[in-house]
Amino acid sequence: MEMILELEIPASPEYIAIARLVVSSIVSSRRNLPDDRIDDLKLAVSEACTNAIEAYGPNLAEDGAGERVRILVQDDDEKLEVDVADSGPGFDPDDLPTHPPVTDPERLNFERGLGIPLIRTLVDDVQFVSSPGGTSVRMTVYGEPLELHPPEEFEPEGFGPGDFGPEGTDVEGSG
Amino acid sequence: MEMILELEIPASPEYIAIARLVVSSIVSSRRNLPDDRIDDLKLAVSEACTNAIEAYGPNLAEDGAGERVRILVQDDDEKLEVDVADSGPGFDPDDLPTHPPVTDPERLNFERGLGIPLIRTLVDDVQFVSSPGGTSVRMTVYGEPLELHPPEEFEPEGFGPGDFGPEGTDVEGSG
Amino acid sequence: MDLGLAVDDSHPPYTVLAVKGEVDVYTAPRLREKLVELVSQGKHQIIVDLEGVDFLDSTGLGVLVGGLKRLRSHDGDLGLVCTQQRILKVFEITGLTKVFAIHDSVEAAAAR
Amino acid sequence: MDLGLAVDDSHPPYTVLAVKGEVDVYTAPRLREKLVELVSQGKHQIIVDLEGVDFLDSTGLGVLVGGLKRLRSHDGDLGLVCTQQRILKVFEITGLTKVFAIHDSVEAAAAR
Ligand SMILES: Nc1ncnc2c1ncn2[C@@H]1O[C@H](COP(=O)(O)OP(=O)(O)O)[C@@H](O)[C@H]1O
Ligand SMILES: Nc1ncnc2c1ncn2[C@@H]1O[C@H](COP(=O)(O)OP(=O)(O)O)[C@@H](O)[C@H]1O
Repeated sequence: MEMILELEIPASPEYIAIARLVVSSIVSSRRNLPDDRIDDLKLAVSEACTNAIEAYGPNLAEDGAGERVRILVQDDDEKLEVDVADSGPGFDPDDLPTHPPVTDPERLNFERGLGIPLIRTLVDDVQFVSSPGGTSVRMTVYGEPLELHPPEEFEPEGFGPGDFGPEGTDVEGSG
Repeated sequence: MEMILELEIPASPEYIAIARLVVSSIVSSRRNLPDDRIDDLKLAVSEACTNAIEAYGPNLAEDGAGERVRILVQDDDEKLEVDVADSGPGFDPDDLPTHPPVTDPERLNFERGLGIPLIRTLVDDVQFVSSPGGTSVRMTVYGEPLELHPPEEFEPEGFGPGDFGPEGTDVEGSG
Repeated sequence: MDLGLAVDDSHPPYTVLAVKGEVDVYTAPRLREKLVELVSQGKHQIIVDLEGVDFLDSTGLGVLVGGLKRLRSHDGDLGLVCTQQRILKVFEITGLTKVFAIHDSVEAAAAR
Repeated sequence: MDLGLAVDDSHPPYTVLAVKGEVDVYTAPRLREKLVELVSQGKHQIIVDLEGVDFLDSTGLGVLVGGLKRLRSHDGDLGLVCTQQRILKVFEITGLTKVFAIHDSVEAAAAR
């Protein structure tokens, strides 16, 4: 798998919009995915970032300066993976409370606990790697890489006559 | 100076648009800068990224997989700093060729060499730290931090009655 | 990145709260504050218009659930206006389409 | 992130190339290719319309300088259309406003 991009942000709510922006723009430029799949991934990443930030606890505003969330994007020929990692206390993803059914009036008492179910539904595959040292949420979407233009060459040779020589050649320069 | 954000991208032209996007969106959400100053910084960052990528040389397409450009954004009360770093061969920023004046017909032979003059004009301060191990271009813009909403609290306590208790209090919840 | 929150009282007995922008953990507290404020002003029939919302996550859902609960406790209600597929999808996945009345337009929501 | 490049021959003897999007080191090669192609088709009076350009960096400037040089060597010319302040600024800082004829509209550029 090829590492595409790494983004590190402070564990603070105001930065999640940037994480979404980065992920959706990298994905739309790299993968041949329909818009709604990109929206799905964007939401899943946002949920994972929210949990990562909340993992640092309620005192964040005071002492959260050094606490960070790291977003890693990788891909290969068949899939793209986004990994959201924090250094919070960790949790057991297999031992989460469940909600009453939506038809139960009690359902209204639960404003939270929707993030992980959403992630599980929105991406093709998700893996939670969690320990007391931190959590990593690895989300995978399958789909083809975008047919990129053949790698463009540029000319790092600096000052030169350029590609518009008088010969009228219509191929790219010497780069 | 507080570290805001770090972005690491492959040394390849297709990722510069993301670097621009990240820098302009973080700056517009953090600093009280007019749009044209943000555009200036965006262009300066783009030029620095272009140089960083080109520093890895013309064989990039073949063996550039591990070559990276790192963009670091920091700020404090009076300024914001963007640092663009590569591990290329380095250069001497005080020994760059100069162009003939624009009125000289010879000027048309120079398609390159505009990046660093642009950077110098567009940002308030720029420092090139370059050695055979790599180059770091540190660009500074002065200006006030944006008046942020007071840090919002959120409630990481999970499943709970929420803030909409029957008492009708209009302050934020228990977070 | 700020949340737009516009209150419109021109459909009595309903108060329409039009939300604009991205609702996430950063902006959702402002939505909650606004709902709490409306309820404390005695506005118990609220229509939240989500047509201007570009993004809504589980934090936003939680605020809407909390708002609905609070209004019900005052014998009121919270209806939604939403036709955008990507926003509707979040309600569908979480089963909340069964909890909220979701309408195609403010007019439809106010014609109940 | 793709560059839009639309050729319009409805202003003879000028060929108008309308550029849309961001011109940087990634996309500039496509602009250069297109200019080279037009010149090789014998189109030596070119107007590059930059009104749809959101971003232009020194790589884009270099391609335009190269194009102008090439056209001059064929006794042709390359004029620009640009009214956007943020794009004009790049030409001003680099002194290239003295090198290029910059017009307010395609019509003005074609009326020379
Ligand atoms: N990265 C994480 N670190 C620690 N705990 C987590 C993490 N992600 C999720 N959790 C735990 O799992 C619970 C359920 O998460 P989620 O379904 O997203 O709902 P919510 O965050 O609204 O409670 C959280 O309340 C938290 O206790
Ligand atoms: N990060 C860098 N690493 C190595 N060399 C650099 C770097 N940045 C600039 N240079 C050198 O400085 C020269 C001038 O840069 P610039 O003014 O941006 O023009 P251009 O990149 O178009 O040549 C480059 O051609 C290159 O030789």
